[in-house]
Amino acid sequence: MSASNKTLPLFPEQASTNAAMVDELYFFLLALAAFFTLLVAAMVVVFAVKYRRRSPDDRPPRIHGNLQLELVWTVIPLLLSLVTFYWGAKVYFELSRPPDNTMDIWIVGKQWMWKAQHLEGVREINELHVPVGRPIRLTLATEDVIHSFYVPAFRVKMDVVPGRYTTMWFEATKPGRYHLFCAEYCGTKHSGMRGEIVVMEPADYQEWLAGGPKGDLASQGEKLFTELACVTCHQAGPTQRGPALAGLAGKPVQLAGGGSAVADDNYLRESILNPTARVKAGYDPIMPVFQGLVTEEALQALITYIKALPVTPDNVVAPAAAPAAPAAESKGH
Amino acid sequence: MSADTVGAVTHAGHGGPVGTDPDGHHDNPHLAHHFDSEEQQTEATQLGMWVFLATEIMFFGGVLTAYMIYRMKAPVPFAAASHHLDLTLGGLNTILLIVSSLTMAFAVRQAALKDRRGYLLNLIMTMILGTGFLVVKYFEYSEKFTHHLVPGPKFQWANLGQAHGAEQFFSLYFMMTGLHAIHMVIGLGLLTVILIQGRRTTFPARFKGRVETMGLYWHFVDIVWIFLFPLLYLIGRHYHGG
Amino acid sequence: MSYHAVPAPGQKNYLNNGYGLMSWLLTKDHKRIALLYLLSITFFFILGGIMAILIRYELLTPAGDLLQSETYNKVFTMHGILMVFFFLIPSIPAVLGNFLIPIMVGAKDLAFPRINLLSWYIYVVGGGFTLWAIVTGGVDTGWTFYTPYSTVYSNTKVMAAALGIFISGFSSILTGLNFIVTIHRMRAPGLTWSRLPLFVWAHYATSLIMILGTPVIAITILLVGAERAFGLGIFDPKLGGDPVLFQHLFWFYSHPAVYIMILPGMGVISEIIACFSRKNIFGYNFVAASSIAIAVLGFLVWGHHMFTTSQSVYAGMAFSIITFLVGIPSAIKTFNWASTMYKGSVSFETPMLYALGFLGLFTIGGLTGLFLATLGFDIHVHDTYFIVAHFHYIMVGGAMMSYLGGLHFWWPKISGKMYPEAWARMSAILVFAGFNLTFFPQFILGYLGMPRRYHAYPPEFQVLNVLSTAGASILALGYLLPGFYLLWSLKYGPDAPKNPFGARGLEWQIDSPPITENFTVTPVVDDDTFDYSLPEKEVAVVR
Amino acid sequence: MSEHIEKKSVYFSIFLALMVGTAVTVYVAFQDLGILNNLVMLGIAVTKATLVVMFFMHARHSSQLTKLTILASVVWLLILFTFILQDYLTRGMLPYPGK
Ligand code: HEA
Ligand code: HEA
Ligand code: HEC
Ligand code: CUA
Ligand SMILES: [Cu+2]
Repeated sequence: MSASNKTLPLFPEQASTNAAMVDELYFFLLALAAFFTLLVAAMVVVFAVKYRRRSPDDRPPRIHGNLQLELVWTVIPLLLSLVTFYWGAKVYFELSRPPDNTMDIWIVGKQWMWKAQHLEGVREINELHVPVGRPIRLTLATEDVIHSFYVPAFRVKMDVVPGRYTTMWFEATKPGRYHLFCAEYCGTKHSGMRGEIVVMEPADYQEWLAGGPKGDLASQGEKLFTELACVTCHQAGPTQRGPALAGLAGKPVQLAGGGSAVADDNYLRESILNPTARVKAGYDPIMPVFQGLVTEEALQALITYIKALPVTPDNVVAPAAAPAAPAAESKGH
Repeated sequence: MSADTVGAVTHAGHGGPVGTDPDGHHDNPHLAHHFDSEEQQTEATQLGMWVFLATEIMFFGGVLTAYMIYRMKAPVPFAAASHHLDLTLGGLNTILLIVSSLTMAFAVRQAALKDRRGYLLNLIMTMILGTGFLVVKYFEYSEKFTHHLVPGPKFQWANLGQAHGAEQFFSLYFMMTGLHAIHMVIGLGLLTVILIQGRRTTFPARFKGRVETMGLYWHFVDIVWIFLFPLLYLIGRHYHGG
Repeated sequence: MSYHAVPAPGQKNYLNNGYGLMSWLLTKDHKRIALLYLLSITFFFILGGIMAILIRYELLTPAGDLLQSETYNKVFTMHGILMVFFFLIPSIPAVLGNFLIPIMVGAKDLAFPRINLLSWYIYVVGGGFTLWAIVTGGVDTGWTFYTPYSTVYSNTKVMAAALGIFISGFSSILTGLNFIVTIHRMRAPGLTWSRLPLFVWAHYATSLIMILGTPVIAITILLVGAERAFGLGIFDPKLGGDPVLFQHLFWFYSHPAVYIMILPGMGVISEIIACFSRKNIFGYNFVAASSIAIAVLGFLVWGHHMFTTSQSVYAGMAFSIITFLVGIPSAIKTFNWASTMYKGSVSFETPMLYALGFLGLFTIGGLTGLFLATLGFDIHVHDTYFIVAHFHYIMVGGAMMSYLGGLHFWWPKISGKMYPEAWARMSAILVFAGFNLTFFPQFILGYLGMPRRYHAYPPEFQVLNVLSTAGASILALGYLLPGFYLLWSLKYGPDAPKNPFGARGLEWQIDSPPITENFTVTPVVDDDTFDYSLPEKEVAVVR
Repeated sequence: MSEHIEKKSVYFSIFLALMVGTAVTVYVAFQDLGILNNLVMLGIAVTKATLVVMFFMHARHSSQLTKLTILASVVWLLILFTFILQDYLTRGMLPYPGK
């Protein structure tokens, strides 16, 4: 077990770049709280002792209040609050914004287990192997209810919400095994929906990966793309009735009926599962609904494949599309 | 906050002169024992109704929010589904309700003038119009049943791609109009009470106040429909997608 | 002095004005209705408390061996539902508020006595549904009813429990409506807004929330129910529904609802501290206005429960900063309370002990609330025991303490009997000690990362859990005692004088217990009526 | 509470305005005005509601307190709308799914 074996632990292990940041904030908050708690306690104790009732007939004079004091204890907490807010927001932004060079992993939660899918094709359950010192981005989905992916040693947590993808990221700093908890109540075995994050040295990680099956995720997606007959409509040819998909990822899309959207993972997801909710401008809403027909895993493969499609001059999505394929998402690791 | 800086008593309604009431009882049979005056009582009742209407606004507000968000997320299926509502029936109902609001306003007015005949006539008109609304609604609903537009396992929608959005639209449609209809039924019940009481009243202030209070409720239900009609039946009519 | 006068025995009062079940069940007297509420919320508190004990004993060991996980989930769900909706929300408003507000404003009753009785019946029916849900199998959704678990996946009695909460919501709305109209329309001559007891101000603010917030939970629960019962698709992601929208609607009410739970308590504390310091509250205007500020700002912060739920980052920031702002009025109140003791004449009867306990625990609970409002910090501790500790510090350490304080403070008025002071002090101290032992370790557990709603946990968390369980046992004892000695005092306690604590305010000028009409003439008050620095000013209230 | 009695003609004019408003709304619904469509329709609905509140419900002659109550309920409704919208409208402003 990762967390210390002390009988009375008081502080969690720090094992990610974020952890230190969050802990600093924690100490600041503790200091702030200690200060105000002691202040209030001191006021109460001092006044209680000093002005205790000495005779039943005490009748102290009336004091209406004091405007200066009121201002003091309005303004000082206000300023401190603003500082705290700013600090908290900064950390939050860091936690929310993955760096550019992340390694991507797909996660699916279901009652009551975690499934991880590496782009290289390896799959695991209730365990997640990652290399140390490399920012990892997780794209999370759920098959049923809301779950929450929580790694205390990394100080990160993100809910997994049905109907769409959410993301989170971390960079582990110490090899070891760390708790993975489901933090959002999800039914009977919520407390059993636990696992472990195994942080390894990069070389060990490569070795571990190599022990997995052959065939990366994008090529699995390619197979599905044919099996599910996506090709009929999405490949240049006589039957093409839908837009070309290469280079689509990350680009803005004009929608029928006005408005636009960015083709992120969630857009791709919706476009496949429930395509006519938002229809691309210039196309008829004829694409069939795939909700219920593709599993979360298949969807991961399809999206990975679409994002990895090579951009060639004749299948570019829009004239404006930049020639460069989306860097991080392209296959071949 | 010393005593002098504070002006006279604010608008608190403490009716009659103080102390004129040595036994703590009053002779007015229309006055509940804990009020000092009829005026205070009427004011309290009406304030109570307005406050209650504030809760009603928030109540409908919740489902309106859901409607707004989902409509934003899936405008096309929602517009398509909205085309399946019967504009004629919806329009007819709108007119019925507006007229009933007019007659209700007159009922209140005639009660204030102590014109029993006018009061009863207008009240009955209001109730007939309200019932008419519900009858029309009944036909609208049953039409939805026969066309499999009721959400659930029997729901059918030709364009599969939009089936989900459409089902969601009809879920919200039934929720919103259903709640509205329940409010209509409650309103009719309340009107029945003041109809019966109106047959033999002498129109004391308390009764007039009660009629006005019931009127407030009825008008509120009308206002809800004033919003539901365009939101459900009209938005996106001009758009011919799907 | 007149306030030592004990009413002649056998005199008519609200308690002996009519006997028999019907004289209670059909009463329109706000004081009797308050007692009806007192009985029913105590019942639900005991039930909720038994659930709490089950939770704590289950968590004694890491393995989860006392209860099955299904059972455990039902137990904490019912604990949350009972404690929040059937105990704490109605506690101070429906018992003390109901009893005192008409008296404090110099009225004979609330504006709508019949509606008042109706609201108790509604509460009972709502409670009945909830009990029925428990008896026929229980609910396991957590008190937050998050979709889609509650609409699609849970196969427990969600409908019955939701219906219970839906129904009891109307009770809360009607109570709030009654208070608002009463406070606006029924104040005695001379009772201006700037003289209004702070208890009444606090209830005014509470009522605003009840009125404007409760309908939203009602409709939300209705939507969940419709989805579950008729298969309507509103939050169901399969139809494009958004579970996060449910959370928005739920917290639109449930965050303001936490202020429904604390504001009345703040009102109680204002009265108690003033009385036992023999000083009018320091900065009355600020304390009064901050109640309203809390009520209003409290509606703008609900998204702080959703920082990790994929709400947009920008929405998170907006909610975070407003959450910090809503802490300011609480800070103002806290410092004004403490300053009230300055140059006062402080004595330490039981209500004051509770009030001082409140000050400390509310401060800790409130400040840890600010921790949670801090975005970067909340990500780590959201849905861990840190949250559990935060809200118990406020709800048990704050609201519950103020409720007990208020109950002791006005017990002589309500029952006409004095409670045994020594016992009461002892139990106040037990509660304080037991409370801290129960919930302080949970802060540490939370930061260590122990998720809430866990029926089994990794073994390294055990020691802290054992401490917590030990504390809960002491706490239970502390709560048991008042049950006994308050009942005992009904029969054996000495008769209470009109004003046993030398307090100011109209309620202390009438008999203990009051007559059914409260006043025989409408009282006329002025500033001196409430002034602690002057000898008590008699207002003509009874002839 | 006022003993103010409106003239019949006032009620009839309001009624007329409501009917005309309804007719205009239906007419507008079938014109393509882009985003204006919804704005006009909702604008008319708000106007109609205001007329009903002011005249049929006598808010015009009611106490300040009643007016305050009405105002508060509208403001709170807007709080509900805008604070939920501010989440939905700012979603996707950071280019990471679910942020
Ligand atoms: C009575 C109930 C009550 C009250 C009054 C409060 C008050 C506050 N709460 Fe709490 N809260 C709950 C009950 C309550 N809460 C519950 C039940 C939950 C969990 C729900 C669930 O998920 O099941 C919760 C959860 C909760 C969360 C969500 C955490 C999460 O799930 O991740 C947050 C986040 O911001 C929060 C913040 C606050 C804040 C800032 C206050 C503020 O109002 C506190 C203000 C008080 C003070 C600030 C102290 C006094 C001030 C001073 C001594 C001066 C110094 C002050 C400054 C420097 C500003 N609370
Ligand atoms: C008013 C609100 C309130 C109150 C008073 C309490 C009181 C207590 N609560 Fe609770 N609690 C909540 C509101 C409240 N709680 C909520 C909203 C949740 C979240 C639920 C959810 O996640 O959905 C929660 C969750 C919660 C948990 C977390 C469960 C989990 O996440 O897995 C725990 C764990 O320790 C706990 C403990 C306690 C304890 C020990 C008390 C003690 O203070 C109780 C002590 C009282 C008594 C023991 C009763 C008095 C005794 C008698 C009358 C005699 C009979 C008793 C015996 C058999 C001994 N509560
Ligand atoms: C019947 C033809 C058809 C089939 C089969 C089909 N699509 Fe489509 N698809 C379309 C059309 C037409 C559009 C454009 C209209 C729209 O957005 O719905 C589209 C749009 C899309 C988009 C959004 C593209 C954009 O630029 O916005 C994606 C992604 C997509 N399809 C993926 C797939 C996948 C993956 C499959 C197979 C599992 C598939 N499609 C099967 C016709 C089809
Ligand atoms: Cu999955 Cu909790
Ligand atoms: Cu909150």
